[in-house]
This record gives sequence, structure tokens and C-alpha cells, in this order.
Amino acid sequence: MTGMFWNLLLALAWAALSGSFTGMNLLAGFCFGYFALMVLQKQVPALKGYSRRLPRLMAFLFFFIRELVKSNLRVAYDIATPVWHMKPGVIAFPLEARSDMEIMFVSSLISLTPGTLSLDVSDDRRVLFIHAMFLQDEEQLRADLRELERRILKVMR
Amino acid sequence: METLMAYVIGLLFAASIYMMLRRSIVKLVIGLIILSNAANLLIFVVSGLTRGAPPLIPEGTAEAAGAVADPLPQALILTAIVIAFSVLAFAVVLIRRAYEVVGTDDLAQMKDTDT
Amino acid sequence: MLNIAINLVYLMFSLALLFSFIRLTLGPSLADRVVALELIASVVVGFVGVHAIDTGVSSFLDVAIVIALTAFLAAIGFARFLERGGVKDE
Amino acid sequence: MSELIVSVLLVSGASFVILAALGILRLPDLPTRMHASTKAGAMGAILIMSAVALHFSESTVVARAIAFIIFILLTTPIAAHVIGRAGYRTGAELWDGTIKDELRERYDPGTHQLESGLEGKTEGGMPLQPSDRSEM
Amino acid sequence: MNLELVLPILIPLTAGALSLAFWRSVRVQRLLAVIATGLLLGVSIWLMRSTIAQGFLVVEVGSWPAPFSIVLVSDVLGAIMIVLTSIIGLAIAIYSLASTPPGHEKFGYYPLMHLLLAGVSGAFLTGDIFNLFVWFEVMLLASFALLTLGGERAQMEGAIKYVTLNLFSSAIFLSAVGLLYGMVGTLNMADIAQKVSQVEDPGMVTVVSLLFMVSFGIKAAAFPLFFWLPASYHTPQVAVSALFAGLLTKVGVYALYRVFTLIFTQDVGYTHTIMLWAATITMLTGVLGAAAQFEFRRILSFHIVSQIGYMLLGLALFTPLALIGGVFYIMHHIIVKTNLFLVSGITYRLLGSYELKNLGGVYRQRPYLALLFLIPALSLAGIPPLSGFFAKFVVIRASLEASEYFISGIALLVGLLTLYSMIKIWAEVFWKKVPEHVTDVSRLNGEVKDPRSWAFYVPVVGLAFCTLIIGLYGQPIYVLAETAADQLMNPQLYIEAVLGGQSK
Amino acid sequence: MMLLAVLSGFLLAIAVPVLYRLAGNYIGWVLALLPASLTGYFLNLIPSITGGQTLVIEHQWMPSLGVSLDFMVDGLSLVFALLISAIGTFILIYAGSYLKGHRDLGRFYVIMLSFMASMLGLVLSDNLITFFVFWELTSITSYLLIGFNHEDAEARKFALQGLFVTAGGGLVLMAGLILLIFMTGSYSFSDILASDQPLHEHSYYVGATVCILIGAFTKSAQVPFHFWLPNAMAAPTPVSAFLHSATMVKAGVYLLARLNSSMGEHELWSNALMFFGAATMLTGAYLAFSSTGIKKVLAYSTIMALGTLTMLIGVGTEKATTAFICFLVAHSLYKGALFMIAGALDHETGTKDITRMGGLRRAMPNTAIITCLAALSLAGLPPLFGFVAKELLLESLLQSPSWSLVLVTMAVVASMLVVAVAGIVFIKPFFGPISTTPKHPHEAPFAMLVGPAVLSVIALVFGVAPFLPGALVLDAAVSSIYGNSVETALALWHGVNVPLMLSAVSLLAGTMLFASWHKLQPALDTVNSSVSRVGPEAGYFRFMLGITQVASWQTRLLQNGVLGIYLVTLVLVTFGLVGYTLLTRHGLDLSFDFSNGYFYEFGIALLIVASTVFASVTSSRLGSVASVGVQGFGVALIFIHFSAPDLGITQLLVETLTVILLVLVLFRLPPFVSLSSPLERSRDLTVAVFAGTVMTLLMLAVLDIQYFESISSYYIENSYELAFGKNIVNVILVDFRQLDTLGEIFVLGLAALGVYSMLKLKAEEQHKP
Amino acid sequence: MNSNTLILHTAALAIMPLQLMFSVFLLLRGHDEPGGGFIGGLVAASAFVLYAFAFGARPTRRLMRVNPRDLLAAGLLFGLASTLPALLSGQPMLTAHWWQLPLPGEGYLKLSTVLIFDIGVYLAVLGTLMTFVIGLMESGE
Ligand code: NA
Ligand code: NA
Repeated sequence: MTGMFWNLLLALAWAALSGSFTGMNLLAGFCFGYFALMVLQKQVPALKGYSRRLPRLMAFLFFFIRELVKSNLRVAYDIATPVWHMKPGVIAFPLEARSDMEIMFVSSLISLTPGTLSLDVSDDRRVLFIHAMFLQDEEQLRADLRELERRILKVMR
Repeated sequence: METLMAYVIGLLFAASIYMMLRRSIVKLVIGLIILSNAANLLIFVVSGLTRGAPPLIPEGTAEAAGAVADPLPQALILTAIVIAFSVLAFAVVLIRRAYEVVGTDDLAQMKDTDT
Repeated sequence: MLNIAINLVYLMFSLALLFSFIRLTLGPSLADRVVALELIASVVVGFVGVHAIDTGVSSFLDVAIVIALTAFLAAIGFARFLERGGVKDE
Repeated sequence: MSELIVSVLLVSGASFVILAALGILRLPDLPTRMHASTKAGAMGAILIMSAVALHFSESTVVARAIAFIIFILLTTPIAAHVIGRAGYRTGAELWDGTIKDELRERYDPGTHQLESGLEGKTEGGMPLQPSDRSEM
Repeated sequence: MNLELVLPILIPLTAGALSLAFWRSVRVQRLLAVIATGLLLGVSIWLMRSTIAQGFLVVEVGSWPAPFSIVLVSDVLGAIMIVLTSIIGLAIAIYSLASTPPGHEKFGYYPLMHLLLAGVSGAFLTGDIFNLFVWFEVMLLASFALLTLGGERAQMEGAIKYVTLNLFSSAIFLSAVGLLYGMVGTLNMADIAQKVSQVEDPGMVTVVSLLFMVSFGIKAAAFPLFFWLPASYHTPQVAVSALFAGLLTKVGVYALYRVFTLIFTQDVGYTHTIMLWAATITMLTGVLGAAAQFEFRRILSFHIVSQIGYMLLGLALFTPLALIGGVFYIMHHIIVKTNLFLVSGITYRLLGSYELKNLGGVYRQRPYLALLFLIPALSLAGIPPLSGFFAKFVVIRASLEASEYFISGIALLVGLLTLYSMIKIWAEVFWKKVPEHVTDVSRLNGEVKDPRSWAFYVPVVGLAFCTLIIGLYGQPIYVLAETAADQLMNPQLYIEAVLGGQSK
Repeated sequence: MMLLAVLSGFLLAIAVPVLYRLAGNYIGWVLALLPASLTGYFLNLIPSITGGQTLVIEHQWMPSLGVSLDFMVDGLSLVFALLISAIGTFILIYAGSYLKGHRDLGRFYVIMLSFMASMLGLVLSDNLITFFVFWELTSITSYLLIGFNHEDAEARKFALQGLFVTAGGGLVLMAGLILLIFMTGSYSFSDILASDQPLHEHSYYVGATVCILIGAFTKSAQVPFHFWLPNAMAAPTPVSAFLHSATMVKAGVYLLARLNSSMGEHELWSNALMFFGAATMLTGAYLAFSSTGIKKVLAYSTIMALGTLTMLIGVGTEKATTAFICFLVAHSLYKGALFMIAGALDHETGTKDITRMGGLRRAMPNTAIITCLAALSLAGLPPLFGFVAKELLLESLLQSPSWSLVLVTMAVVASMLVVAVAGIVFIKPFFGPISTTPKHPHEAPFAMLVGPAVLSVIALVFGVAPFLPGALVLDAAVSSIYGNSVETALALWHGVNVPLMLSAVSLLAGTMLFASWHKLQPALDTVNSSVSRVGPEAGYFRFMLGITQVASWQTRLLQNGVLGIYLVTLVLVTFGLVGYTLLTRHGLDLSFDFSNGYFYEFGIALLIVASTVFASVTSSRLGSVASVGVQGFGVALIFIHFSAPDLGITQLLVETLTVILLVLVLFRLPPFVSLSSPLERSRDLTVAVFAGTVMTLLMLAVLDIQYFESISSYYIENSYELAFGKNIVNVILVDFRQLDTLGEIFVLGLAALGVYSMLKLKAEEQHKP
Repeated sequence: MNSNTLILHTAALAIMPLQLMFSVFLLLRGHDEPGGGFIGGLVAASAFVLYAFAFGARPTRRLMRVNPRDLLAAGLLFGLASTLPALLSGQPMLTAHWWQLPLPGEGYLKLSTVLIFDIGVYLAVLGTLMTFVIGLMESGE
């Protein structure tokens, strides 16, 4: 099931890359994707319930792009102005995410969001350490992060 | 631009030679990297620089649209890059082994084999 | 107008290259240099994109894709060096 | 019209890039510089690629631009994370204005163990095992 | 389709790739080594016969017309070099069966050997200046790997110098190709030659030709560019030294012969005079270097340098006779020098050292080995009627003919000093008693026997036989050199053969 | 047949190991059959030669090179051939006994036979180059013979000395012969002798003469090259007997005689021969007199004889030529005999020192008689052939057209010394009180006496009947040297004349000298040792030492092991040559016209420059590596910007991987430390800047020049049509120039192999038990 | 020290197939657009380098199953195999041969010695680079 999903995705990506969505090309993409996955077989963790996630994914993308622009501007503003407004620090952020893939996505998206940067995960994988640029209101930040994580998990679970 | 590049490439040669003359084997390797870049750029520049016309034949046509950059030196440089990379990879491992075996990274101390 | 924008963007990228290169030279830590190197890769991507528009040759896009797929490896390599306790020289 | 949008995308992309560059030049410590470079750099690249996609408006180009954006989104945070982590662990100095560091006390530079502070607590009955995949 | 022109490259390439594929089976690799080099020898003789029959063989690789394709060309000089390469290849392949340490065999010795031969063959056969660069690099990389195989300290030190100086040479070569291409817009050597001859103001051509001269001069180990050779040639295992000694520098010499007869003849008075003095000092410094050495392979290494001087002298004098002498010298030298290294390997095996002070007693225990040393050694020293005498005789005659008395004098003096070195080895290794501090003489006495020790002697005997043949039955060899020189002196023939109707 | 005659020695040499096994102790006798039959063969040729004929037998060898196995037999070569084969016969017999049971007897015969064959080839060759081939072969074989006792360091040293002097002279001779070939346009002695070209007027004459003389003088041990010969006494006695009687040392004299009729009759030739010959004669005689070792005495007297022979050729008159041939034959006979006797004495008494011998006539009566004959001949007393020769010598000197008085005086002094020497050789050992010697003396075996006996008897016969050799072959020999037909009419008794009186004087004085020999010894030793410090032999050793010193000095200077210095040399040579040539052949195109560049291109250029400079100056390794990465990005941007997307991609990928490799490797390496001094840094900087400047100038010069249209238009036009590809660069790589790429992947593979073995081989070996 | 984080591990698994796929893509269309065997091979190598950085050398060997050296040998043999058709048909060395294989549906599969050669280049590059990287990582970094 999971393999099939990735395989299709790869086939689509193939077609997208080559810019030709003919049947032949999709087949070729499928084949190469299959090849790529074959190589990875043992290492790919199980992923289930793909079909439910597509709408959530769309919603999430919207949310994320908004966040991205917003915080980007905030960081940009601080860089462009001579005085530092930032109050940086490292916080421990307990994770809801459990699987490797979830943790990876959560931390990546947190990193992608300006102002926050995933530094490390505790050895027991329950806490994500995040360097934040604007710790003026830590509670708000934690809430935002939790919201982000919740939305990601919704897409992935 | 060719004129400017002539100066840049001269500088690259100078820097590479300077680095190769250092006594540290690591600097020697860095000198080699710069040297290969310099030689590649030299070929590129002396065979003429063309802006915005890569030697590709556009989709749906059988011939290149108008004058394109000379593809031959590009092919040569590509080969040269690969070769230089191979050599470099070898050199990099060589200096590492040399350091392990000889116990110094100082080239001036590696003169036992000659005299 | 596009032309002006393109030239402006070239200018900005040139400056960006300059700034990031200064950081690369200043360091102070290896990680700082690597960050700068990463950013330079991004600027190169930008250059490539603008150049594609400038020349009307879309094939240059592949360069950008290759950078996106591989340039971060250098950073990972450096990080690996640091984490495994390579001899630091700063 | 499209030319205008392309121009705007280009210039805003370039602005992000130059902000990123200015950021890593100006900002006082490694993590803050990374805030600037990683995100703004990626953002800039994405905007430029959007401009490219729009400018050519060909399926092949668009597809490749999308592929590029996906790749950038996948790789940039990973690189940032890896460097940030390594930089932190090897003792990169934090800026004086840093107000908080919850990682410092939980990290043991000798054993490189990083505690969560939640040890002993279980949650939802899930067994917690450190990843055993790495060998080295 | 001239298969015989293609196979000298394809056979060693395929053998190399197959040996690599059979990495785990040293037995297969050994077998392959002998079979492939044997085949190569057969093909090279075929090539020689066709070349003599047709004058020139040309293949336009990929069926694209010259000068757009890479061409493979065999003239008599090229064919001679290929024959020599294959002889040396076969000799080394057999010798390696006995001499190669097991670790080396397991770590790619045979593929490296094949690919070195492939690079050398490619360099001898290509008619394209950039392709020449590629084959140089194949050869160079193979030599790098062979040089470091084993990982001893001396090997590493030697290799750093070898690699660095050769890379400098490669960079100069590459730059020179770029500059030349920028000027004449072509890479085919015949085409370049034809175009260069039409250039009205050839000053820049001369400048670029000097880059080639320096680059090839480094590969050929000419004065003052030879440092890499004595620094490294004595460090790898002996079969590798022998292979290098026979072939590597000669590729540089060949390249000089090729470009400075075919392409860069527009300012002979300048370029060849530079070469003349370089050749003279090369002879002298090399032989003096050898006089200062007391290690078997180092002495031999310095003599390579010295003899490169003779070969270059042949080119530098640039008369038909001088070129004959040069070509003859190359033929003689490759066989003799390889053989001497092989002999040094046998004495090493017998007594465990290359240092003269640790050697001795070989004449007493192994008179036939002593004879096998004397043949190449005296040949190298130019003692008649061995091959080296005729080689030296022709070169000196040519230099006297060109009224270069001083240079002839130097060449004679160098001959004497060469004899001195060979006699030094003879007296120390063969005549002298086994030194008292050498305790393990079990191999020398024949108490301990090596497996496959026949493989030590077969190539040595074979090469000594070649030396004798070149000396005693020299007429056909001389005629060959004469034909080669004749072709070199008439580049128009080459150009016509390669470009056919296109040449003007 | 002639070819077989010459080469049979070599063939027999090859067969020696087998024959030795078959014949055992009789090997000497068996092998002697060859020279014996050769003697017969040559004797058989006498009639045709005396008939005035010159036999020329031609065999092809390397016709294109002018080398042929042509042989010429005339009077001169026949005399030599006879001496070689006849004396050779006895030597081989003698050696079988002298070296009986010696572990290296077989090897000895191999070399001896080769030597003999080479010597025969030398005197019989018609072709100049073949002559030289045999000439060098005699040097080599005699080297092996002198060093026969090779485990003795002295033997090795003196073998080398002999070889070095003779082979060195040989090389000079080669130049002389080549010049002679240029002068005459011919490769054969017979042509040169037959032609009446005036060689003296040729511009090469002086050069050729000097070279040939040096060659001949070294070989024939003329002053100042004489020192090697006595040292060659390290050889076993049969070798000395052969080397110093008939053969090798006479090769030079043979050459002079051979060329006399073509190259003589010129002041340079005759004066040089007379001067060096006389000097050698006197030196040899004096040194013989002052030595105590029997072999040394004989060796020095050989030098005296060689000087005499040379001098006689120089005098060049008909008489002198006759004297030359007679002296040559006489010397060969008595010297061969005396050396064999010396060997017998040494063999039977265990010492070579004459001062330790005495009264041996009782123990060795036969030896004494034979010695007596030979010594008489040496002293030039009637009725031996030595007397005939000496009378002729004095007579011819008296008639010499130049320097007559000087030469006669010197000859008389020399004869006087030789008389004393003869006394030393004969009377010292055999008369007087019996000395105790290391071995108890008794008569030598037959094989060792037959040679000296026959030779002495021949000397006696020739002395009594001097017309005999004359009629046989000497006339012909004299004719071939002199160039015209000559009748010698030799006689033992010419009546009382000036030469006879001079002989008498020298005999008297010689006897007195002999009487005071013992008393003079200490004084002579003092003189000799002080002379030897500045003499030619000291010069030889100084020369050898000098070579070694110059060699090590030069090697320390050039091959000093410092890579930096090697590289500096290479760079300076490369860019010095190129720069100089650029300035002189093309001129300077210094251009600062950057107007056709866009500002961002300057930006890229600046990035490259800045990253390069930083990579070179930073003290941080990883900073340097990162900066090199940036440089790679810059280069990639140049590629991309100037229409080379494939290059751009490749450059970026390669740069990234390079950085990764460097980082993987730097892990193990130490940080940068400043190793070099500021002086070295500024030196390197100067060199580097110089190279960079030349490279820039070179590029600027080339940028203006494009002589021809590039061939690329073909690729651009046909890439799609014929090769079905739209990426022209890729089509070139995989089709038009696929062979490059094929080579390239093998380069990659080789790098992988090299790296693999470097990384793994050590580890693997360590895992072995 | 454990240099690998869960994040890197997981990301490597996600990114690697994309890189591999893209490398094949670059290989196959290199004849018409930027790319080709060399570039493709380098990108494929980067994929495995990423994996090696995340998981270490030995797991990468296991993942690849084939020894990089054998990959290299295969690449070289492929490269040589591309000379065979010309050799067998008596044409000059390396003359290109093209075959069009009809496929189910519309279109042809264009096969050629050129493609075989490019695949050889791809494999050789991949094999070489993995030899470098795995070798260096294994030899006691
Ligand atoms: Na601010
Ligand atoms: Na092809």
C-alpha cells in the first residue's frame, strides 16, 4: 500500500520533470520509481491511509505559506533595521509526533518557518529543541508551534 | 569580458602555484584544485565567450537557432573536469595516506626518497 | 520593465554574493562558513533562474534543480566533520 | 501583465536573498544567521523559480520549477538542522542577547546524550525506544 | 576497417575491465594478464605488417570524417611503439606472475597494468591532440595507482612528487591544447599541422609549441624537468618500476617526436635548439646523478633520464639520420631498461635489497643471471655489438654530421659514465662476495625456491634475446627506424593519409 | 670461412660449459685445437698474401648503416692473426694447467676464447665499424679477465681502471672513425687504403687524427695512459701473457700501423707518434727497471715495447716500418714466453716478488733454459730475433728524417735499461743463492712449458734465419703499413756498424745497471712514490673521485628532495621560456579593455578572485576548503553565464563532491601551521605572480588571434541530423568524440582503483596472520 | 558521537529516491538537454552519499548490494560493449548503431550504442564515487 503510494508519486514526479504526461512516460516513471523504491525497500517506514490526506494537505499548504510569509517578513524586518528586536533562545518543545516521518516533517517545517529552527531531538524522541528568534512571548510561540504540528499530523495520519 | 577573464585566470594560476609551493600537503591539494579550474577556464575563455546561446537544438527543430556557443571546448572541458576530479580524488586520498604513513604534513620533511 | 528588474536582480545577487562571501571569510566558526556557503548556493540558484529568464533558455533550470538536490550535501559533510570531532582549526 | 508579475516575483525573490545575505553578515551568532539564510534563501529561490515558471509558461518548465521547489523545501531544513545541531554541539558561541537555553542543561557533551526531561513518564502507553538504526 | 589499429587499445581496455570484474579471482586475472598481453603482441605485429605495407593506417573513430572525428593513426613510428609496448607488456605480465606480492594481486595490480598499457597504446595511436591528453591521463592515473600500490612510506613520498609534477605537466598540456584550439580551431593533429603551416605570423605558434615542449618534456623527464622520476621510480614493486622505466617517459618522448616533426616545424632554429641543449644537459645530469647513487634501481632511474637525452638529441638535431638514431635509441632503450629493472628485481628477490652494499655474490652463484645482466647493461652502456651501440653510434654520428662537436663530446662522455655505472653494479652485485652482514642467502644458494620462479627468468631471457637481435640482426630494425624517420621528416605524408582529399 | 674463423672463438666459448664437463682437466688441450687449426688456416693464406694479394671477404650485416662483416687479410693483419692464434694455442694449453682445478676454469675459457675471437676480428676487420665492435669487445673481455679474481677488491678496481681508460679511449676513437668515414666516404679500410684521396687537406683531418690517436694510445698504454697496464697484472698470468704479448695492447699499435699509409705523412701524425712513442719507451723501460714484481717488470717492459712500436710508425721510413714489424714479432715471442714463465715461477714458488727468488736453476732447469733464450731476445742479443729487431730499430732511428739524435739517445737509454731488466728476469731468479720461497719449487708441468719453449725456439730460429719470417709474411706486412711494396732482406749480421756499437754500449751499461739494481732500489722507490703522487695514475683516481664528487654535488643540488624547489624550477622554466618567447616572437598585447562586460559578470569574476585569494591566505583549512567551493560556484556561474549549462552542472556537482572528499580526508589531517619563512613565502609569491602574469599575457595575446574557423560548425549542423541528439555537447561526448569519453571513464575507474588500494591494502595486510 | 539524527535519517530516506530518479532522468535525456551519463551518475552518487552520511558506510554497502567496484567494472564493460556492434559489423571503431524497438501503444523505444555507452558512463561514475566515499568512510575516519 505504502509502496504503491510512493511509487505513484514518483511516477507523477517523473512525468512532471520530463514535462510529458503520456502513458508511456508515466509507465517509465513508474518503472524508475519502482527501481528507486526497490533500492530502499527495507528502510521505508510504513505509511497508511493516503487517500484521506489530500484535502488536508491542501489546507495545510495554504496555512503554511501564510505563516512562511508572515514570519519571513518579521525576520527580514529585524535584519534590515539597525537595532536588534529579537530575543533569541532555545526552547524544549514536547512532541506529539511519534513516527520518524512525522518528526522529520514537523521539525523540517518548523525550520522552514522563519524565526524558528529545529536544533535537535532528544534521545528518547519526545522533545524537539528549537532555536527561536523571537521569544518575546514564549507561550504564543509554543501555541503556534503546536498548531503547526497539529496540522501536519492531521495531514500525515 | 575575455580580457577580464584573462586577468582572473592569471590570478588563478598564480594562486594555484603559490599554494602548490606551500609545505603543507593540504595546501598542495588546494593548489591542484585551483590549477584545474584555471586550466578549464582558460580553454573556455580562449575559445570565445558567448552569452545566452547554449549549444542546444530547441524542441521541435532540427538545427540550432542562430549562432550558438562553440560546443567543442565545452565537451573538452567536461572531459577535463572529470579527469581533474579523478586525479584530485586520488591526490586527496594520497595525502591522507602519506600523512598517516610519514607522520607529517610537511612536504619539506618528505625528502627521504630522493637522496 | 522586465529588463530593468533583471538587471536590478543581478545587482542584488551580486551584493548578496559579496555579503555571504564576507561571512564565509569571517567565520568565526566552521558552521558559520558552511551557512554562508549554503547561502551562496542559493544565490547561484537565483542567478541561474534569472539567467534563464534573461536568455530565454529554460534548460538552465536543470542547473538549479541539481543544486537543490545536491548542494546541501556539502553542508552535511561539514556537519559530519564537526560532530565526529574532526580536528578544528579555528 | 505577466511580465509585471514576473518582475515583481524576481525582485521580491532577490530581496529575500539579499536580506538573507545581509542577515548572515549582520546577525550576531550562528543560530540567528541560520534563521536568515535558510529561510530567506529558500524563499528567494522559490520566488525566483516561480518567476521562471510564469515567464516561460510551458508545462515542462512549470513542472521542473515545481520539482525544484519541492526539492528545496525538502533539503534546506535538513541542511539547516544538521549544521545547526553540529554547530551547537561543537560549542558555537550564542549571542549575549540570548535569553534562554533549555538545551544546554540537557545535553552532556561528554557522552553526547540529550535528555528530554520527560524520562520515566510514559505517554499513551507507547514504548519509547531511541532509534537503533544508526551504526556509527 | 583496420581492426589491427583498434585492437591495441581495445584489448588492454577490455582486459582491464574484465580483470576488474574478476576481482575476486586472482587466478583468472593472472591468466588474463598473459593472454591479453600475448594477444596484444600478436596484434601489434599484425599492425606493424599492415603499416609497413600501407605506409599509414587511419581509422576515423565513429565513422565521422576527419578532422571532425578522433582519428587513430599508425605510421611506422607508432607501430614500432605499439610493438615495443606489447613486448614490454607481455614481459611484465609474465614477470608479475612471480614477482607480484599477493596483496598487490588482490588489490588491482592486473587491471592497473592492463590500463596502463591501454593508455600508452592510445597515446601512441591517436591522431588527435586532445585525445592524446586523455590517453596521457589514463596512463598517468594507472601509474599513480601502481606507484602507490602497497602503501609503503617511500611510495607515498615518491608519489606525492610524481603526482604533483605530472599534474602540473597535464595542466600545461591542457592549457596548450586550449590555446592552440583557440588559434586554429581544430584538434586533429594533421589538420593542426596543415593549418599551422599556413599561419603567416607564426610567433604565437612558437610560443604555444613551447608549452607543449615543457609539458611533454616533464613527461619525458628531460632536464630540468625530470625531478619526479628519480624521486619515485625506485619506490614501487619492481615489475611496476620496470613497466614505468620501459614505457612512461617514452610516451613523452614520442609525443615530442610527434608534435615537433608534424606540427611545430615552423621555427626549428629556435625550438629545436632549445631542445638540443636540454637534451645535452639531460644526458649529462642523468648520468652524473647515477654516478652518485648506490642503489640498484636509483642508478637505473637516473640512467633513464640520461638516455632520454640521447633520444631527444635525435629529435633536436632534426636531420634524417638523427631521427633514425633517436627512433633506434627508443627501441633499444625500452627493451634494455625494462630488462635491467627486471634483473634488479631478481637480485632483490635473491638477497632482499636494492642497496649495492647489501648485495653481492650473484656471479658466483648464478652465472647465467650475471650474463643476463651483462647483456642489457653493456647494451645500455653502448658496448658493441649490442643494440645500444648502434643506437648511440647513429646519434653521435648524426651530431658529428651536424657539426655539433661539443654535444658529440658530451654524448661520448656520457657513454663512458654509463659504462662506469653499469660496471659499478656489476662489480658490487655480481662480482663482490656476499657481504658478511647479509645473513639470509638461502635464496641465493638455491636452498629456498620460489613458486613460479621460471616467470622471473622467461621475460629476462626474452628481452635479452631482443637486445641481441637488435644488435646482431639489426638491419631490419634499422630499416624500420629509417622508414619511421623518413615519415617523420615528411609530415605531408601523414597529413595526406589522415585528411585524404581535404589536404591542400 | 673467414667469418667462421673469426666467429668460431665465440661459438666455442658458448660450448665451453658442455665441453668442460666432457673433457675435464684436458679442456685446455681440447680448446687449443681451435687456435691451432686457425694458425694452420692463416699459415695457409701466406702464399696468396705474399703474392701481393689482399683478401677481402664480404658479409652483410647492417648495410643501411654501413656496417658489414667484411674481412681483409693483408700482410699486416695476417701477422697479427698468426700471432694471436699461435700464441693463443699455447696460452689455452698453459691455462689448463695453471688454473687446474680452479672453480672458475670454465668461465675463464669462455671469456678467454671470446677475447681471442674479438682480437682476431679486430685485426681482420675491413669495415671500420666492425673493427670498432671488436675493439670494444676486447676491452670488455679483457675487463672480465683482469677482474677474474673478482672477489678481490683490488682486482675489481684495476679491472675497472683498465676498462675505463680503454673504453674511454674507445669512445673517442669512435668519433675519430666516424670523422674518418665522413672524410673518405667509405666504411672500409681496404677502400681507404686503396684510394689516394689527400686526407691531410680535409678539414676533419686534425680532429679525426687526434681522436684516433687517443683511442690507439689508451689501448696501447702510451704515456700518459700507460698506468692501467701494470695494474692489469691483477689478472691470472695466462691472461697477462696473452694480453701483453700478442694481443690487446697491440690493438692500438695495429690501428696506427693500419692507418699509417692513409693518415701518416703529416707532421701531426708523425710527431705525435714519435713524441709519445719515445716518451712511452723511456718511461716503460725505467719503470720496468725500478719494479720488483716479476709481472710488473714484464708489464713495464711491454710498455717500453709499445712505445718503441709507436715511435717506429711515427718515424715512418721503410726501415722503420721493417723495424716495427720485426720488433712486434720479436716482442710477442719473448714476452709471451716470459709471461708464461713468470706464471710458472709464481705457480711453483708461490711468490711474484723477484727479490724473494734465487738459485732456481737447479730446481727448474728446463725453465731456466727457456728463460735464458727469451731473456736474450728481450735484451736484444744475438742470435735471437730480438737482436735483429733492435739493430733495425737503431738503424732506422739513425736514418730518421727528424729528431734522429734525440730518438737514438732515448732508444739507447731504453735498451740499456731493458738489458738490465733482462738480467733481472733471468739471472735474479735462477742464479745466486737459493732463497726459500713459500712453496717448494720444482719443475713446471709440461703444459706450462711447451708454450714458452716453442716461442723461444721460434725466436731463436728467426734470429738465426731472419730471411725466414721476412719471406713468409713480414715483407707483405711492411708493404701494407708502408703503403708500397717493400723487400725487407733481413739479416742477423750486418757487420760492425753504428747500431752494433750502440748495442754494445747499451749492453755494457745495462750490465752495470743490473749489477747495481739492488743498491738503486730504495732511491728508485723514493722517486717513484713522489712521482706517482702527481703522475697520470693519480690523475685517473682524482678524475674518478671528481666524477663522484661532482655527481653527488649535482644530485644534492638538483635532486634535493624538496618538492617546492622542483616545482619552482618547473614553473620558472615553463613560464620563463614561454614569457621570453612571447616577448621576442610576438610582443606584448597588454589590454585593459573591459568595456564589453556586464557589471554582474564583474561580480562573478570578483567572487572567483576573492574566493581564490581567501582560499590561499586563510589559516583555516576548512575555511580554505569552503572558499574553494565558492570558487567552484563562481566558475560554474561563468560556465552557465556563457552558455554552457552542462559544464555548469558538472562543475557544481564536482565541486560539491570535491568539498565532501576533502572534508572526509581533512578529518585525519592536522590544521594549517605556517611552515615556511617570510623569505620563502615571498620567493614563492614572486614565482607565482610571475607565472600568473605570463599566463595572462599569453591569453591576451591569443585572444586577438583566431587564424581559422573552428571545426565546431560541423557538430552544430549535424548533431541532430546525423547523430540524433539535440544537446550538442552531449552528442560530442558520446558520439563525435566518444573515444575521449571512453578514456575518461577509465580514468575515473583508475582513480577508484588507486584510492581503493590505498585505503584498503594496508588494512587487509594487517589482518593477515 | 552519534552524528546522525532521526531527522537526517528520515530525510535521507525521503530525498534519496528523488535524487536517484532524477539521476536516471538526467541520464536518459542527456542526449537532448543538459545531462547525460556523467551528470546522472554524479547525482546518483550524491543520493548514496547522502545515505552514507546518514547511516554510515556499511549500511550503504548493504543498500547498494553490489560492490561499487563491480558497478564500476560493469560501467566500463558497458562502455566497451558499445564498441561491439561496430566492431562486429566491420565499421570503424565506435560507429554508432541505432535500433528502434516498437512499443505497445504509440511510440518507439530508441535504443542505441550511444545509450549503452551513456549507461556505462553512469555506472562507472557511480561506482567510482561510491568507491571513494565508502572507502574513505570505512577506513577509520
Ligand atoms: Na533590526
Ligand atoms: Na560513436
